[in-house]
Amino acid sequence: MKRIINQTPNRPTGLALGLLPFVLVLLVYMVASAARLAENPNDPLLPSLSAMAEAFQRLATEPSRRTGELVLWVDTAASLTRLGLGVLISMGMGLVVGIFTGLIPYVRRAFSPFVTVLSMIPPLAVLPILFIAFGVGELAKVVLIIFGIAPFIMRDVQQRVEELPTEQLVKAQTLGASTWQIMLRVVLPQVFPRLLDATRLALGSAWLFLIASEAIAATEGLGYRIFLVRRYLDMETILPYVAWITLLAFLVDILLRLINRYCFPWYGGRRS
Amino acid sequence: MKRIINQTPNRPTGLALGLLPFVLVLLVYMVASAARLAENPNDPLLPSLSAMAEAFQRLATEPSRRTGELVLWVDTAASLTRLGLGVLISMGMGLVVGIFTGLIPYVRRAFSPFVTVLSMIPPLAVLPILFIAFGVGELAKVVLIIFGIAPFIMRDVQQRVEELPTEQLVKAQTLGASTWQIMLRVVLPQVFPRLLDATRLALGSAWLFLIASEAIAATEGLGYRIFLVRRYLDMETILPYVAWITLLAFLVDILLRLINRYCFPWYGGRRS
Amino acid sequence: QERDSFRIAWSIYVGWMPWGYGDAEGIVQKWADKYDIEIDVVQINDYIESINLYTAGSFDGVTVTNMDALTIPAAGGVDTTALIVGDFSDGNDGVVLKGTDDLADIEGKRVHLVELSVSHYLLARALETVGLSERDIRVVNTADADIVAAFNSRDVEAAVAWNPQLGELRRMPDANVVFDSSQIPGEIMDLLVVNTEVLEANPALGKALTGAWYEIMERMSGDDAIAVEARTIMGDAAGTDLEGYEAQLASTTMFYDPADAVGFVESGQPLETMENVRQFAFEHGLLGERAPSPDFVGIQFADGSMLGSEANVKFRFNADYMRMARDGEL
Amino acid sequence: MSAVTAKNLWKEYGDDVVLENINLHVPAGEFVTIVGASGCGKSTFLRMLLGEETQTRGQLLLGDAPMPSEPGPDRGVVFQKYSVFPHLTALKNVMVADELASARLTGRLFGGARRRARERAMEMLQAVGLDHAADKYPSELSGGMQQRLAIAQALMKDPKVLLLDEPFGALDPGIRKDMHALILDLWQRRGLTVFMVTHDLQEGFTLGSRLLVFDKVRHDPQAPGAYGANITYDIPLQRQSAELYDEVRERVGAAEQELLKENAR
Amino acid sequence: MSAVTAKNLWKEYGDDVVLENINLHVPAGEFVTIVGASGCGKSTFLRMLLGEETQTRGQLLLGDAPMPSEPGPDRGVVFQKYSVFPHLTALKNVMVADELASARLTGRLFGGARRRARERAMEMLQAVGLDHAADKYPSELSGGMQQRLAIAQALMKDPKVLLLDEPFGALDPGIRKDMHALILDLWQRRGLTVFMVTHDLQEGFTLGSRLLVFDKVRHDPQAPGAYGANITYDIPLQRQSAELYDEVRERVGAAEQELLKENAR
Ligand SMILES: Nc1ncnc2c1ncn2[C@@H]1O[C@H](COP(=O)(O)OP(=O)(O)OP(=O)(O)O)[C@@H](O)[C@H]1O
Ligand SMILES: Nc1ncnc2c1ncn2[C@@H]1O[C@H](COP(=O)(O)OP(=O)(O)OP(=O)(O)O)[C@@H](O)[C@H]1O
Ligand SMILES: [Mg+2]
Ligand SMILES: [Mg+2]
Repeated sequence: MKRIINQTPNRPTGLALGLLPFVLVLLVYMVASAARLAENPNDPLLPSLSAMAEAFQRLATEPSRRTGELVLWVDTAASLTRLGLGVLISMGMGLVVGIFTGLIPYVRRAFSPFVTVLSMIPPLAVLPILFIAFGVGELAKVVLIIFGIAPFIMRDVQQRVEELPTEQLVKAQTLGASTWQIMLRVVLPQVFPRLLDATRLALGSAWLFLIASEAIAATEGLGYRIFLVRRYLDMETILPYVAWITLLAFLVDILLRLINRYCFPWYGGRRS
Repeated sequence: MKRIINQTPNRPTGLALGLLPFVLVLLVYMVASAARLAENPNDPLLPSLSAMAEAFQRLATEPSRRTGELVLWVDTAASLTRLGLGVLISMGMGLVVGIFTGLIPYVRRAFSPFVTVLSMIPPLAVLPILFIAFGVGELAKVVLIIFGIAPFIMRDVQQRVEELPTEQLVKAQTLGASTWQIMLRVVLPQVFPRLLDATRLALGSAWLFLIASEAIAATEGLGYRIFLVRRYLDMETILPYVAWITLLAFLVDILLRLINRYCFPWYGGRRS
Repeated sequence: QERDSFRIAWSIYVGWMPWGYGDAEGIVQKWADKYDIEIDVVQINDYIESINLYTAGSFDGVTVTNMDALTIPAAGGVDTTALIVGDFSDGNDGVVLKGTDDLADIEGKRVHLVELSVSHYLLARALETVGLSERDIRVVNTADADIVAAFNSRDVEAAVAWNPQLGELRRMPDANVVFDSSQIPGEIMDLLVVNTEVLEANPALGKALTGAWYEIMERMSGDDAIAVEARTIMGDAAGTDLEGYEAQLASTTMFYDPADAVGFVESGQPLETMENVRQFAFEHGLLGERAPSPDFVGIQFADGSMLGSEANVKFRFNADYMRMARDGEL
Repeated sequence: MSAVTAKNLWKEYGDDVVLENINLHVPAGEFVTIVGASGCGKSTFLRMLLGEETQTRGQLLLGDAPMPSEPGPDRGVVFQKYSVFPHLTALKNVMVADELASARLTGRLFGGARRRARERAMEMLQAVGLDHAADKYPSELSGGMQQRLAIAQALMKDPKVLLLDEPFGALDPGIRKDMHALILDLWQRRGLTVFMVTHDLQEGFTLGSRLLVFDKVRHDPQAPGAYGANITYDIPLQRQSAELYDEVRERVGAAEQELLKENAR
Repeated sequence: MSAVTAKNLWKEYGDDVVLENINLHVPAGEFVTIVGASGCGKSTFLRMLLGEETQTRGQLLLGDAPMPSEPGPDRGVVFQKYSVFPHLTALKNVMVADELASARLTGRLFGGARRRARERAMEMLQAVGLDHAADKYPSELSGGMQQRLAIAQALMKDPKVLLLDEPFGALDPGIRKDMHALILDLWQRRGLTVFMVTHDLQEGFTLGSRLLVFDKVRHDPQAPGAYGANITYDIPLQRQSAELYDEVRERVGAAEQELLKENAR
């Protein structure tokens, strides 16, 4: 018998193994749900799979009684818009601040400690200030996301810039490049794929802040819906919504990976 | 004139530059606060620095009328206990799961996709479910932290294990090591400092989940207090608490760095 | 089935602070000992979460308003009995507008409130009085803890809130309370509800809770030193002080005397109120998507009268225990 | 006694043929050096000798038995990089071999057993000239010292076969010569069978007792993976190994001094 | 015409003296190779020639003027690693020199100017034998090809001085010899002044027209940083460079073939 670290499953076994935990969780859920529903058919806590599928279909295809909108799509559009805006602006800020602090010693000394402290402040705790400064509309939600992830991206980009071999910067200078040209032609293009990696890492937090901000003041959005229907323990809606958000998060992650793969063929990629 | 990337400030200039943004923010705050207070001396939104200092001192040194406890310290102890428990358990789980999925192909195939999906679920959205499943005691709060950061740590540890050069594993086998011995003597000690790095990265989220869970069900804790007085917009308490949390987060981060530096002298460290 | 250990959840609100006080001062303990049971009184920060936990079976009883008792546990199939009607809101909930004192000006505004809560219900009742409907405004769901901060923002012009937030809103310059619950007295009741099955199997639980409650009531009412101290402690626990807490009490009609509570419950008012509430709840989908009509959930009143489905009675008003308290039989 | 025998050995990855019909017989005690173009399969062959990879056709024998299907203590190995454990000091890197053998469960020794393992390890460090650096971590050692350590570690289990994959590829020329002296010395004294892959033809010629050149005989420009490499030269290096050893030792010591003297003004 | 002159040059980092009282005069057109123990300050000296570091005492002249205090287009450089830009193809890595010069703001050229820069870059690639790999990214090139690219890039600005810090240190011996031929060829044809640091004494002797050995003359075991390195040997390598070039070219081509033939059975 080989040591177990030297044993590799073949493809079909590997696939089956990968599916196993999902199937198990599903089974456990079905058993638990059936048991609870047998006791109290109105029990809202663990709805049956079919009830959830129905609820999801209703949300996706039937106009809401109250507003006449297709709830799921309205929520998804609203949330993705906020997330997209917040993340894009954070990326822009991260890129600019990160490149400047990473490349120019004077700027680094001035802003790097400040950004570090900024990144340690728990954004949820300063919500009232954000409200007062930015209102309670879309802006505040986007700002919460920015406040939550931009400092992280800034620091990450700064580190990536600092990691660029000095050799490259010296080489650029021996080719006559000015500071501005070094930024534009040496640093920026090399940092871009790393920015996408940092963004992928930050996306988990971005979703959290999105949901938190939608829980606090909103009229639509995925987080809004979950926290609204939580009021009557409507797990038929919550669980499919959680699955849907997870799926969306997954797709965004894959999208970013693909962009990196196809736009920056020279980039080996950072693991994670 | 040298290019600006070739210019470095000397030490005192560097220090002064680093302080500058903090001083500026403080000044802006003081001006804004004074302006608002001049308009309405009872305005709660931007209390004066002295009012905040007073409030903080009161919380830290005067026993509460109701319980006779020193509020700040009770809150801090409660929060740090939860955070510590949640983070330690997450580290333990991350270490075990990460090492197994990273080292043993069969286990990797079985659990890696599951952990990936798990890490994409936004924990705030499943908050209600967690409270129902784990009650409202300390357990639920700790579980929320675990749910929030353990999958991340697991994935990070797994990647670090996979990054170990195959050469080392082969070498260990040529020295007669069994799978178990490889785990114990080759993988575990090398992964430990990386685990601390991953934990440092995850701490921001851990604080977030701690505050979120304390907001929902607790009778003391830093997040609880902020949430409680938020109803009155008591910024005199909120702002010092935010500063205090930021300071604590900073200290924990430094502590982890120091542990890595002194316990693992052979470890160069991952930037970030 | 018979048990001897129970868990009750409460959350921070003017009418429920006595539970925290009674727990800390050992009054609940004393009454539980008297009936030879154990009662664990747990504070939950988030009101909705406390109800959810009760519905999910983590608690045997919870402090809740009449409307939420109907829409969450009852609609969720948990047979729920209102054991104690502690008070009704008499100005504790209100609609606040900036820059105007005329409710009719609310038309076309974005109104910030905790959606689908008693605030929402209050707004609906307020709109009726000026001939408007919900279609004439836009409701923005806003977390109760953040409503004060949100109202400070320039783009928020209208909000509905309960105390203590309402008090904070009222204090802000330019803010006017244009409608409050004193204009619909008795419609927003603050209850202690318990699981019906548990109560039927364990009458001792009902007796101990009711006994404790009215002992606390006796202690906190009046102007003697003990009462002032009790109210100070409650104010502190609510994150305010004696003055702030008394201001909140002023807009609450507490039933310090069990006789008043019995009288209220046995009057026709609860039925009338619940009729409004269930219509509202149905219109807003609060009874669940599968509820075909407001009659889906049956409601039984203290005098035996009924609303809705008799086959699916899930919410009951019960005056038996308060009556025992009135008659000194506990 | 024959150490390693390959009979009609093939190695394919999917459709890519890496090694094609290798036949080889290496008696115990030989020092085989292997050269060949980059990517032609030298490391693959070494990995098969390690047991990390299995042939797709043919036979590979260690002694008279089939090659074990995973690495084991009878075949030591030194890679170009990453051969030593960065988290252990030099001494512990060597001691670990004994610890793993004696403590199956904890992989650690205590008390007297530990002292004995420590002594044995110190002796081995001495043999490779690292006794003064016993308490240093690999990152504190120079490249040459790290490779010495890797060799010491590989020899702790007294392997019959020692496999070296470009062990000196990352070292400076001067240090490389010291290492040659060391490895020849150990080979001599311990009667090892050595397989060493190198990129340096010169090294291949001067160091081994037998040189193998791996190369593709056939090429298909349309399908570069269609044909695998074979042994195109198998050159016995006609020297008595003891003599060779002395010779090399001398050359290593003298060469640099001479160069300097000759050219100095 | 003198290319580089050092007069009583010192370099200290805080209390650590790295270079101590260096005096040197290098006429234009010399090929200076620099050897010395690890950490003795060879790279530091090269960084001073680059303008990355400034002397703490003494004078360093480029031509007759003080050395500029930062790197510039009059001194080209090739490092052991990271010399080329990984995100640009080989062609663009070379073109970028012209682009930076002509487009101060955008660093990019368009239309005709771009075409001309492209042609110039292709010529340079051809000169280093990389024209067939113009559209490959550095990661797709072998180590030797990457260094060729780095050299091509460094020569685009027609620098008077070319600085090389162990440029071939990471290459295989065979490839290294090709690189020697290339660099000698370019040195000859372009009349460059070359400073090249190397760890390979042999390389230092055969390649340059002058060899400098850096070493510490004084040692204080208590304070290893107390004394710096100086030039302990300054050896003019007495060969006509054209001859040398031919000689080396021949040796490189022939050596391996001969070895193989001699030893084959
Ligand atoms: N696990 C694998 N899967 C598929 N192909 C592989 C694998 N390992 C090696 N190869 C291929 O086998 C061929 C030989 O690789 P190998 O590493 O043995 O070459 P090498 O002679 O050691 O080269 P180098 O001198 O560069 O070290 C290469 O074409 C490589 O791409
Ligand atoms: N920025 C710096 N600050 C402090 N000390 C430095 C700095 N740069 C180099 N040194 C020190 O100067 C000495 C010379 O370093 P340098 O890199 O020039 O050596 P080297 O001769 O190039 O060595 P190698 O052959 O290993 O490349 C070393 O002791 C090094 O620690
Ligand atoms: Mg190889
Ligand atoms: Mg150097």
